[in-house]
Amino acid sequence: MGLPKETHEELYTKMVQCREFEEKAAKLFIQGKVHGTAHFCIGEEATGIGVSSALEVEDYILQTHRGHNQGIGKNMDINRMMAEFLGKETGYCKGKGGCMHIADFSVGSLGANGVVGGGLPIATGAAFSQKYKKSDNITVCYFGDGASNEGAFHESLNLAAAWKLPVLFVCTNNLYGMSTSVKKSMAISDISVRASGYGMKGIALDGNDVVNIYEETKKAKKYVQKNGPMLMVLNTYRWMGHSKSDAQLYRSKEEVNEWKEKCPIKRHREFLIESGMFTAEQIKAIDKSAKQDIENAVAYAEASPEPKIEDIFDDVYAD
Amino acid sequence: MGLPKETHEELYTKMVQCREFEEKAAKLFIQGKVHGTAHFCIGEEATGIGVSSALEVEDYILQTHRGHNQGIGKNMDINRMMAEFLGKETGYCKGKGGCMHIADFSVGSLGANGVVGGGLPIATGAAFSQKYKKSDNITVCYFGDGASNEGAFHESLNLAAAWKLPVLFVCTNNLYGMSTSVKKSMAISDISVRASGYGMKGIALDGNDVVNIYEETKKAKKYVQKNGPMLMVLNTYRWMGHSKSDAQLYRSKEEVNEWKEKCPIKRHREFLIESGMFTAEQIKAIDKSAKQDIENAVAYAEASPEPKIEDIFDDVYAD
Amino acid sequence: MRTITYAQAINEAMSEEMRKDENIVFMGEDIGVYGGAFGVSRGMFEEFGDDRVKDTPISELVITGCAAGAAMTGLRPIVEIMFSDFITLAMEQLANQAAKNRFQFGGQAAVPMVLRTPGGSGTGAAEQHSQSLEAWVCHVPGLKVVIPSTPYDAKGLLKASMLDNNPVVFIEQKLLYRSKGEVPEVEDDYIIPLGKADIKREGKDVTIVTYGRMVQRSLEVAEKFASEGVDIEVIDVRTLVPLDKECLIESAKKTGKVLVVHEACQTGGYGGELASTIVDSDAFFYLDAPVKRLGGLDVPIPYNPNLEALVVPTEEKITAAVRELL
Amino acid sequence: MRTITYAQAINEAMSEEMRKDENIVFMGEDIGVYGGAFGVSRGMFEEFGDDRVKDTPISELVITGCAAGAAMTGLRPIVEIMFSDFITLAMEQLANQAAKNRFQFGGQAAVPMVLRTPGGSGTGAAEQHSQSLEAWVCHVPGLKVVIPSTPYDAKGLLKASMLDNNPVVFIEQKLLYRSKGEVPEVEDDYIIPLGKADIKREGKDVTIVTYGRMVQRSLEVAEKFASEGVDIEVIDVRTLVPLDKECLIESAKKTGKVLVVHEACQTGGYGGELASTIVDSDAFFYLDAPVKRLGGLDVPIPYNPNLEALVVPTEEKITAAVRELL
Ligand SMILES: Cc1ncc(C[n+]2csc(CCOP(=O)(O)OP(=O)(O)O)c2C)c(N)n1
Ligand SMILES: Cc1ncc(C[n+]2csc(CCOP(=O)(O)OP(=O)(O)O)c2C)c(N)n1
Ligand SMILES: [Mg+2]
Ligand SMILES: [Mg+2]
Repeated sequence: MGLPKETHEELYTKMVQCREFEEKAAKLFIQGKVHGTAHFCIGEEATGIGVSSALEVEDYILQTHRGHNQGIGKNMDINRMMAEFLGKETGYCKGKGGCMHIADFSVGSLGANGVVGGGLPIATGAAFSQKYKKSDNITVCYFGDGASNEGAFHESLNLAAAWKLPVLFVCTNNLYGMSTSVKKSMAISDISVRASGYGMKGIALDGNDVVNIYEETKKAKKYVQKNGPMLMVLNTYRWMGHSKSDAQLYRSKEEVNEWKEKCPIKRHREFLIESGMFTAEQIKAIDKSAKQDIENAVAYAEASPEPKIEDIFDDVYAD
Repeated sequence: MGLPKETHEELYTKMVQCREFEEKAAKLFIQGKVHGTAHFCIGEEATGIGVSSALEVEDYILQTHRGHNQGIGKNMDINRMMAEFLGKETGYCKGKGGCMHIADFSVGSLGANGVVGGGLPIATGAAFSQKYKKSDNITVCYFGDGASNEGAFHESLNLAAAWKLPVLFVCTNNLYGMSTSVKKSMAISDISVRASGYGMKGIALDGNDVVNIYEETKKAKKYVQKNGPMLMVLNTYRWMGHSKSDAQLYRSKEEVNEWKEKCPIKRHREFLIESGMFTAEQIKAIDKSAKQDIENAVAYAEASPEPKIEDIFDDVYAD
Repeated sequence: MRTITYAQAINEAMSEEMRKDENIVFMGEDIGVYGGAFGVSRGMFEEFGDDRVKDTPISELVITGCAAGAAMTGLRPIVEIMFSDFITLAMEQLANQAAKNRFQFGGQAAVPMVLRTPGGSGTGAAEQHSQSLEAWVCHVPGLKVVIPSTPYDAKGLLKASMLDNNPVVFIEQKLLYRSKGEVPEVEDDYIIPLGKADIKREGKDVTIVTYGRMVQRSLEVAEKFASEGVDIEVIDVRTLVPLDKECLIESAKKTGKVLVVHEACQTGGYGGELASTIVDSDAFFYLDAPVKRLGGLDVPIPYNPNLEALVVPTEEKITAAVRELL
Repeated sequence: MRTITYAQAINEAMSEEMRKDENIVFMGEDIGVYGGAFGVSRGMFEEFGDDRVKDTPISELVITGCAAGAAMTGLRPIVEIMFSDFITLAMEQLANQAAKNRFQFGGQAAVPMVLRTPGGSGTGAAEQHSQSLEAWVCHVPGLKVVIPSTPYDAKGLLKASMLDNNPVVFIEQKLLYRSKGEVPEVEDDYIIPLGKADIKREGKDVTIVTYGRMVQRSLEVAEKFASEGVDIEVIDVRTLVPLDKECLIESAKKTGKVLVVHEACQTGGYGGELASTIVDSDAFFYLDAPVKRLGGLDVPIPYNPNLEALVVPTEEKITAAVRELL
């Protein structure tokens, strides 16, 4: 029993949008149009898109610094994402946060985080609210392999388990925390085993298989609603450097190329065509329109005003 | 192949000394001779005494707030412990630390800690030194069930495992962190399972069996020297309240009484007599002499001078 | 008016507001049946149950973040950190998340939470259980910081903190928990707005600017000076952030002589902010003497009770400092 | 003299001392092949190997404590925290353990470690990667705190920090890493003792007391004023703890007008300490104007580059503040 065609299309479209978004963003960097930093998830699109797309708007997500896919999956507005990336007033954070802090409370994104592991405790609180209000919704907390070595990971999983909070902990294991291989940062190879230390269920999935991730998230949501937290590890790979400036001396070209072969977008595209669900032309049309979405987003962002220094004290405190 | 008689005697004597020490300390509190707080390990003597006694002087230990047994096991001077408890200049910390901070670097105790989980990171550093200097010695890090929920636990076990540091992590599981039952603070019942999240070996032992703890520590030391860190959980029970003032509403008298039946000292005493190793009279003599040791310690402490305010800036900084 | 303790005042503020607002939840280590390390929450677990009064694992970082996350999603949590020394473990969630989430998300979030924690020395609990770390949190935009000195203030300020839509760090004074004072009858609900200092004693010769446990001590010194004909004004800052600068400045203008007193060790303490606020205002032109600061000695808090008592400002030290100004 | 960058100076200080003393080890996130987030340690992994230059997991609390534990047992570790914002995660081990272990163990321990971390804004990394949190660590007895403003100072002060037997928090300035300056030839080993401020420019009309990135900016302002005939003295505090009070006080006596400048947000910043130190000394009687403070605005550091540049003291703001004093 496969997914409906629209879902396949949605997953594919979002992945392409995400890829285009980041490739464009990388270009804007090179053109010197952006001050600051960004972390691209190219090659990992299936993770955040597969998971976030399986959620409802009332489900919360906590994003990471490498979270464009997580946000696009949750139906964030690409225009406002791009505007935030360019630091404009129309951006999600009025230009004050940048892409490490994009958030859209209206679609359930409680924000990306610049602190590795910083979202984990917040996620327990969001899930606490849901449980307290007897909502059926869940919170998805994204974080990386590197983050799983932070104390925040431990305390958050333990609290969530002790209190049976409805959190799905999603670890994007892309094999590196910045330059540091998981082989050096931990003495285990399957991060999902950590779940057992909390009496929690843990699973590990192919992080490049968007369809399976989507389906497993649907199942996981049901599980979490009923039983409390669960850990889902998505094994994947980051194609680009960690951030803007990364000579990538810590890994080989061969390793990168091997993973490029496993491109999640290519894989889904081939599946869609080979299964006969879409023609190559239809796919091309989607690709083109996604590209156009991004061009539009850039145009929107570039046309948007800069935030004003007079407004700087806005939002430091709520009234 | 049992332990030599002297070892049995040593273990027994230290346990009795520890019990006497704390019973006396509790009395001093009631007499109003002590300002501050203390945490007694009555009922848990076998843990710290079994483990610490199995170590060499060059092995390090990191003690907890409930660590008189850990220190006495490591051959700390009871006089100076008592003097510190009474805040005297002859105390281990010159009266500046109190019994939450007793330390004796000369016997390898790198100090007790007032912060739950505070010793865990320090232990990794001590073991790092040992490994760096290619010493054969190990570091033992004591902590409680409650501490195992701190981020420090996670980061420390992970780092030790990743770097194969010679640390034996010893968790004294007395079923409560202050008033909070392990049943409420975590969703697991066997804390030793947490080891697997770090690719580490974990074992759980009866925490009231001093002989077995001693023997297992000897084995664990060999294991750690060769393979890196290990987690040893000692299941036991605290008879007294958490600290001075504790109405103990969170547990039943029956539960406490059940555990009193399992007194580690009584158990070892019976074993020593029943095995014919010692006569009842010999045991009584040991008991008496231990009591005397404590009386002497109190006399020493009481006769000792108070620290002087003029010296207050000493030891804030090293030269 | 009734006479209750500082601890009771805090308990009442929490309990009364919790009765009114279901969205208030309370979490912390051993706050349930145990009633909190200092007995502040005794009876609350029994009244509100374990849905709303939640004993947590010993995990300061996540309980602070859990409160922040709950606050961002519609609840109004109170979190208790058992000793303020352990905010060292929670600073990331407090300073990087709770304090900044509204600003860095462009106003999308509000984080209405109160972090309650006892500060100060005097209980013989030594270096790691006796610190006064208010200066750290005062230096984090996005946080408000309150330190009450009486039961009346404690109750009124805690209510204001609970009704505030921002993260408020509410630092209680261990040594005041059992101190007693008058508060209105239960029916006479009141709040004390944040950002207002309180002149605890009017005077015209010298101003002492202080807060927390040092307020009472300063008042005692003031009484003694009164018999000498020296009239000391004692200002209780109460809300460290936002600071009632006007009150400090006006008083300095009136007396021309200012002493700032706090228990926290002097170097880097909030006294620097208080003193500088006065000096960098037109009050400068009214000053007849240097603005003096008297903080704790720059040492960790020692265990021995004599030493412990002597490392913080004593009546003798405050008196001597006032004399230097005269 | 040679001309090298601030980052290079730091690298040299570490490398040269590591060649001399086997007990120095260096740990931190991505300091190995990657060379550190700002490239400071490039080449060190290759020279010293992974026994001495250790990439750690992302675990700020334990790596700080690991350094403290190693320091207590005979090594002299350097630990790098990638951004000073993340000392929020390490404060427990830094403030409660490393800083206090000597004192609370009655002198049995020494904790000779250096915690290096970059502070400051200006890289577009926004709220959680741009803070200046020196005030926190300055308020912890047992720690020393250094912030160098030039390659020369960075090298000499880092060596002194590495040779010190106490935990030293060495806060580097991100925006200065690529700035260049003169340092002695490699053969001419030198250290700059902790606790000595440096008068970066002598002057007689106004004193600017500052440190870190704001030193250069203050010097530029001073040069502009020189053409107006206003002669500004610029003091680079360099070592925040222990503080060279004498130098500040003498200068204030000389000029009678003092402006304190730092990038950290003003409320609760170390500027309060600096200003109060001057005011609570006999320099008070020489002051011709209020001691002014100019810190960053009390807001988190925003992402947008224009806003980011305007929330910290700019040349314009410094100039205006000086004019207020004249
Ligand atoms: C607490 C903290 N430490 C360090 C950093 C710097 N940093 C940013 S991303 C990163 C690597 C994170 O690794 P991982 O969690 O695996 O996520 P990935 O970047 O691989 O997606 C590091 C070290 C940070 N932002 N926060
Ligand atoms: C970081 C921290 N949080 C809270 C406390 C207060 N406290 C002291 S001991 C204790 C309970 C510790 O439980 P556990 O680790 O099981 O040790 P036990 O007391 O049972 O020996 C608590 C909460 C503390 N000292 N440090
Ligand atoms: Mg990763
Ligand atoms: Mg316990």
